[in-house]
Amino acid sequence: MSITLANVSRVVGGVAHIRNVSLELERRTLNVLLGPTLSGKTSMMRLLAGLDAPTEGRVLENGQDVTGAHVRSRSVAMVYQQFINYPTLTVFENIASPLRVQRRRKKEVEERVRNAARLLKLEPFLDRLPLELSGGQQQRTAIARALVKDADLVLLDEPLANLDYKLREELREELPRVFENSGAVFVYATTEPSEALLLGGNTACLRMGEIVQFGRTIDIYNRPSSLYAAEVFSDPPINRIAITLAGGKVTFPCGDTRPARGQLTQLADGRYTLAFRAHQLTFGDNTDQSYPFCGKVLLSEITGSESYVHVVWAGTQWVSVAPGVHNLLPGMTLVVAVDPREAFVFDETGRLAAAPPPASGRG
Amino acid sequence: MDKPSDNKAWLLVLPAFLLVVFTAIIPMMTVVNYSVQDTFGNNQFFWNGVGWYKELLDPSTELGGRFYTSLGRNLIFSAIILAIEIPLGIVVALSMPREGWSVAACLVIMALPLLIPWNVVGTIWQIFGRSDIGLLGAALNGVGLNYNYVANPLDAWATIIVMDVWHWTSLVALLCYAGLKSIPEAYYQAARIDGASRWAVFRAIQLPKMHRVLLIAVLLRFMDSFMIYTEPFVVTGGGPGNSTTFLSIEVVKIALGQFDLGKAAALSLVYNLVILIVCWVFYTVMTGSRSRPHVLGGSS
Amino acid sequence: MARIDLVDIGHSYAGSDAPEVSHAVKPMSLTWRQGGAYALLGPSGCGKTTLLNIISGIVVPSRGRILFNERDVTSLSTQARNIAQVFQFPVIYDTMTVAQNLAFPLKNRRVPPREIEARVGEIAELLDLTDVLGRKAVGLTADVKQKISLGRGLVRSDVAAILFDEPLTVIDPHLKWQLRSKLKALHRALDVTMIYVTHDQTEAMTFADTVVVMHDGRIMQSGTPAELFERPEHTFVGHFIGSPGMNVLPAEISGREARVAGHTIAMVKSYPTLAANARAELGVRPEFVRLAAPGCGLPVHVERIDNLGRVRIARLRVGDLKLVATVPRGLELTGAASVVFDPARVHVYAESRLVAGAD
Amino acid sequence: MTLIPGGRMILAWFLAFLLLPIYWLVNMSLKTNTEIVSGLTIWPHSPTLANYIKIFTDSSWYSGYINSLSYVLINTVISISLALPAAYAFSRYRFLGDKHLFFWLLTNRMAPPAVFALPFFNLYSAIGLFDTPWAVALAHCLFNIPLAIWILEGFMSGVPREIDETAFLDGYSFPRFFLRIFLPLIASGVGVAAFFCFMFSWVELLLARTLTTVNAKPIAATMTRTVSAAGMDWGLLAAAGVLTLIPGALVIWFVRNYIARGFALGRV
Repeated sequence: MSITLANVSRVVGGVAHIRNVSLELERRTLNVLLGPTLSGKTSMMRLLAGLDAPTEGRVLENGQDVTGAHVRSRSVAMVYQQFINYPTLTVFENIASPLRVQRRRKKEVEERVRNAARLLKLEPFLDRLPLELSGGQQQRTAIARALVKDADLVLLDEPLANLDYKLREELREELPRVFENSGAVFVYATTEPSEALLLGGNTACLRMGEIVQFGRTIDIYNRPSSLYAAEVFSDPPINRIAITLAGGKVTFPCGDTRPARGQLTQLADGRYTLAFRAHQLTFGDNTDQSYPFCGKVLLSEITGSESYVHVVWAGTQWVSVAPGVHNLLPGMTLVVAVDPREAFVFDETGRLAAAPPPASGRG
Repeated sequence: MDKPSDNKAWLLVLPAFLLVVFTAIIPMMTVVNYSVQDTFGNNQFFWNGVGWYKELLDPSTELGGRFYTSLGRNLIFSAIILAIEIPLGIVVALSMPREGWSVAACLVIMALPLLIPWNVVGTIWQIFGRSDIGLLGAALNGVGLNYNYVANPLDAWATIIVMDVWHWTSLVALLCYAGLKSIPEAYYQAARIDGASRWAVFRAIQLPKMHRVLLIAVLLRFMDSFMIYTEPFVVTGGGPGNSTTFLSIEVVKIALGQFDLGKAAALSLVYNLVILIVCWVFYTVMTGSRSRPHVLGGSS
Repeated sequence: MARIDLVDIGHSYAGSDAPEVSHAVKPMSLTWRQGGAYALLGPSGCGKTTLLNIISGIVVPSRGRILFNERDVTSLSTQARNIAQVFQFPVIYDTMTVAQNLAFPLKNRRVPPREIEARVGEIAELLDLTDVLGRKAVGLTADVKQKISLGRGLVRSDVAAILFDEPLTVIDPHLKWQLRSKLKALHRALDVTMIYVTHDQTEAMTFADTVVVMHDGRIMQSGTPAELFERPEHTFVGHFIGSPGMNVLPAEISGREARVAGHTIAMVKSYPTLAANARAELGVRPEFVRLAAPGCGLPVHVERIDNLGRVRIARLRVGDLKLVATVPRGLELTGAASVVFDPARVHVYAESRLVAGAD
Repeated sequence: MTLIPGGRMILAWFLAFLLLPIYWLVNMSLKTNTEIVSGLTIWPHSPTLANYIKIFTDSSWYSGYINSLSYVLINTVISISLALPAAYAFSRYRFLGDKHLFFWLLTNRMAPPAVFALPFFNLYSAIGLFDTPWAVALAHCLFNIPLAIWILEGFMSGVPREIDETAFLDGYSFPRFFLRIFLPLIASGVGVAAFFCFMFSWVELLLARTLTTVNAKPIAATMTRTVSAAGMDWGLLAAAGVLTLIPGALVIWFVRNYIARGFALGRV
C-alpha cells in the first residue's frame, strides 16, 4: 500500500498550514516528519489520515483517490501527542477496541492484544484503567492499539513529547524494534533530529508548511540540500558564519582572512555561509586545517554524557558540544575551531554549495 | 485545533430545532399577530397597526401608565435584590468550608430552596409571614411592629424581597464558590509567600478570578427577577392594590384576566425585547472566555 | 540568606505512624549551605516536590525538623519563613501591571513607597523587565511571567531561599536555554540559596553546582555533576544520569577480577570478596565501553548500531543481558564482536551500592 | 478552614435563615387545624399525619402529583434525547448559523412564561392537546431543551475531540461510538442535565396551570386554587408543599457538585 499527497494545500481561516506539498510514501517504510513546532507536521498527518480534507490537491491510496473518504473506510491508525485512550475502558479493551469493531473472534482478539501488550511491556496493566497509569504507560497503550489493528498507515504525532526525560529515552530506544515487524507505512512526527536519526528510514524536513527536502534520513543529515534543511536537521541549532571567498582567501566578518581549505578551494569566488553543527565546533585549535576563533563562554549545559557550551564570537552565538562534563564559567574566553573540510557551505540563496564527503569526515 | 465546519451537523440539530420552533416561534407569531390587531372577543379582528405600541409607550394612556409603573416596580425590585444577594452571596461563598464532609452538607442545604416549586416558596412565606400562624408575623407583631403584608404595601415589598433573598441567594453563593474552587492552590501559596493579608488575597486573587462567575450570577439573577411571577402572585396576588404588580402579573392580568389580546400581546413583545437585550449581554459574557470544565480530570 | 538543615526529615501523607515504605519522603538529613545552587532531580513521584514543599512550609513534615540558620522553622508558616517560590505554571496577579506585581510583597510589608519603587526598578533591571513594567501582567508570554514570579521573590532583599518547581515546563524549547542562563547569571550576581526541582537532568546539571538525585522518596546521591557522572554511588544514579545511562551487569567479584557471563575482566582496584548472597554488579558507562573485533574481550552480539549523527550507539547483547556502547566513526561491526571496558572507569556495586576498591 | 474570619458564624446564620421557613412549613403540616387556629406553637404539640393521609387518599390531591410527575418525566425524556445530538453538533462542529442558533436557544431559556401563557393556551387548544400532560410537557420544552443543550455542550466540550477521532479511526460508526464510548464519558453531564430539566419543569406553575383544567391539573395548580377558598386549611396546604420538596431533596445529593454548573448552563 502506498500513500501519496499530490499538490496538497490546506488553508484554514486564510492561513496556509500546508503549501502545495507532494509526497509519496512506500509500503513497509518508516517516514519521519521533522520540523520545529508549527511547521505543519500535525496538519500533514491529519491530511494523510483523512481527518482533514485538503483545500487543494488529492490524497491517493495505492493510486486510488481517497481525498474525501471518511476515516472509517480507510485502514489508518494514529497516536496523538497527549496519549488519547478511552478512559472508561480497561487497557485490554482499549487495545482490543479496533478488533472488537471488526467483530474478530474472541480467541484472535485475545491473542493479538496479548502480543501487542508484550511488545510494549503492558502485560501487568491489562485490567487497569488508563488514567491510573503513568504518562509513559498511557502512551504505550495508545501505541499498542495503533499496532494491533495492522492498519496500512500508522501515524504517530510527537508521541514522546509529553513524557519525562528518562521515559522518553526508554520508549525512544524501543520504537525501532516495535516498528520492525509491521508491514505498514509508518509516519512519525517529531521536532528532535536525534529521533529521526534513531528511527532511520526516510525523513521529510518541514518548514512553514512546505517540504524543504525528502530522502533517506542519513543522506539528508550528511548532505542537506539547503540551509533550511540543515537548520531543521540540527539540534542544537546549526552554527553559521558569513564568509566571502576571493582568490583562494577566506575573509570572515571580523575582517581577518585565512587561506581557503578543504572544499572551499573548489568554489567560485563570492559570498557564502559556512555552516557547522555543534560537534563540528571543537575546543582548542587541534588540526592544522581548522580555523580557530577566540570566543567568550555564555553558558555550559551539562547532560552528563556531553556538555553544550554556548559561545559568542564577534556578536554571533554558537554552540559547541563536547563529551564529558565541562563546567565552564560564563565570561571565560575559549578558543574554538572548525575544520572547513567537515562544514557545509551554502551559497547566497541558501542552496548547498559544498558538503563534507560522507564516510571520512566527522560529519 | 479549531472545530471543522460541516453543515451535515444540521441533521443532528434538526429534531431539537423543530420542536423548539414549534414551542417558541409559532406562539410568538400569534403574539405578534395579536399585537397589531384589536378584537372584541367574538373572533372578529380589526387591524390596529402599531396602535397598541404607541399607546403602550405613551405614559398618559391607561395601558402606558400601567406598563411604566410595573416596569418601574420590576427595575426597583431587581436593583434591590441584586444589591442584597450579590454581596451576601460572595460573603457566604467565602465563609464556606473548602474541604471535608461539611462541604457536601453545605451544598445540599443551600441547594434546597432552589429545588422548591416556586408556588410552594410563596406558600411557605405566606404562612411564615402571617401574624396568626406564622413565626415571622407573630414575632414582628410581638415586638410591636404591626407587620401585615396583605394590607401594607411596604410590608408586602419587604416580604417579597426577603422571600427572593431566601430563595435565590444560595445560587449566587454556589456560583461564587465554584469560581473560588477553580483557583489553583498555587495562587494561595504564592499569596502566602508574598505575605498577603486576607483582604489583599481577596482583592488580588479571588475577586479577579470570580469576575466571570459574578457576571453570570448578576445576569442570571437580573433575568429571573425581571420575569418573576409566581412567588409574588401567591403571597400578595399583586396587591395590596397593585403595589406589587410586576410586569409578568400585568401581562397575565390583561391576557387571561381581561382577555384583551391586543394590549397583552404588545406588552408581551416589549417585555420580551428587554429580555433579549439582556440575553445578548449574557451570551457574549458566557461564550467570551469559555471555561473548559475538564471531565476526564474530575469535576471542575 | 539562610543555611538550611534538614534533620531526620520524613513525610507520609498517611500520617507519621504510617509504615516507612508508604512515606513520600523517607527519613533523611541534609545540609544546604547559604548561597548554594541546588537541584532536586528525579523521576515523577520520587518525592522531590514534597521535599520542596516541606522547605517552603506548604507541607508540614510528619517527622524531623527543618532549620533556617539553626532556627527551627518546622511549624513556622510560609510567610514567616521568608522564602520565594516560582511554580510550574506562571502565577501572576492578573489585574495588576508588572510593576504592581513586583511591588506586591513589599506593599504587604508596608515598605515606604519610595523604597518600593527603587527596589522594583532595580530588580526589573536585573530581569530585563524594565520595558514591560507598565503593562498588564496577564497578557505577557510564559517566560516573562515566570520572570515576574521570580522577581516577586527577589525584591525582598532578605529572602531566605528561592525555590523553583519545574519552572521551564511551559516555556518554548528554544527559549529555555536563555532563561536557564539568566537564572545561572542571577545566582552568581545575588548571594541567595536557590533550590530547583526537575525531572530533566540537563536543567538540573546546568543550573546547580550540587545535584541531589532522588528516587522513591530517598536521596540516592548528592554531588556535583562531574561526581554524579564519574562516580555514581547507586546503580539508579548511574542509570538516571547520562544519556544513555550506565550499563549494569551482574558479576562475581573477587580480588582484582570480575567474572561477567563467564568472562574474566581485570580491574584496577582490588575488592574484598563480597558475601555470597550479595547481589554484585559491574557498572560502566557506554562512553567507556570500546567495541572491538571478536576475541579481544567480553564476547557480545551486536544487535543494532543507531547513528545519532554526532555519536553512534551500539545496542549489544551478552547472553540475555543488554549492553550499550558508544562507537567511534567509521567502525562498522555486526553480529559477533567483543567489548573492552576502560578499567579505570569500571565501578563495582553490591546491592546496587558503590563498593570502594582498595588500591 | 474558611477564607474569612468569623466565617463559621456567618455561614451558621445563613443556613439557619434558609432552614427556618422550611421547618415552619413541616411544622404546620404536622399540626391539626384546631391546633393551628388555637395559637402559635413552635413544634407540633399533638403531631398528626392526618394532612398527609388526606393527600394520599383524596384523589383530587394525589392525582395532582401524578399529573405533575407525568408531564415532568415526559418533558425530561424529550428534552434530553433531543438535546444530546444537538449539543454534540454544537460542541464538535462549526456550521451555518451555529452562533445565532445557540443564542436564540438561550433567549428561549430566558423567555418569561407570562408572555407565552396566552399563545400556548390557543395553540394547544387548537391541536387538541389541551388539559393533557403532553401539552405541559411540550410547553416546558420551550426552556428545557435550550437548558439541556447548553449544559450538555459544556460537558461535551470537556471531552477532547481526539477521542472521537480515535474511535472513528478504530472503525466505530457514529451511533456505536456515541453510545458505547461518548455517552459513558459525559454520563455525569447527562445526569446533571436531566436533573435540571426535571427541576425546572417541576417548579413551573404558570404554564402548567394555564394549559390544564381538570384531568391533567398539576399539584401546583391544586395548591394555588385552594388558596382563594374561604376557611383556608393551612395544615393540608403545608403538607402538600412538603411533599413537593421530596423529588428535589432526594436527588440533590448526587448532583451536589454540579449545582452551580447546572444553573450557569454548564459555563462555570
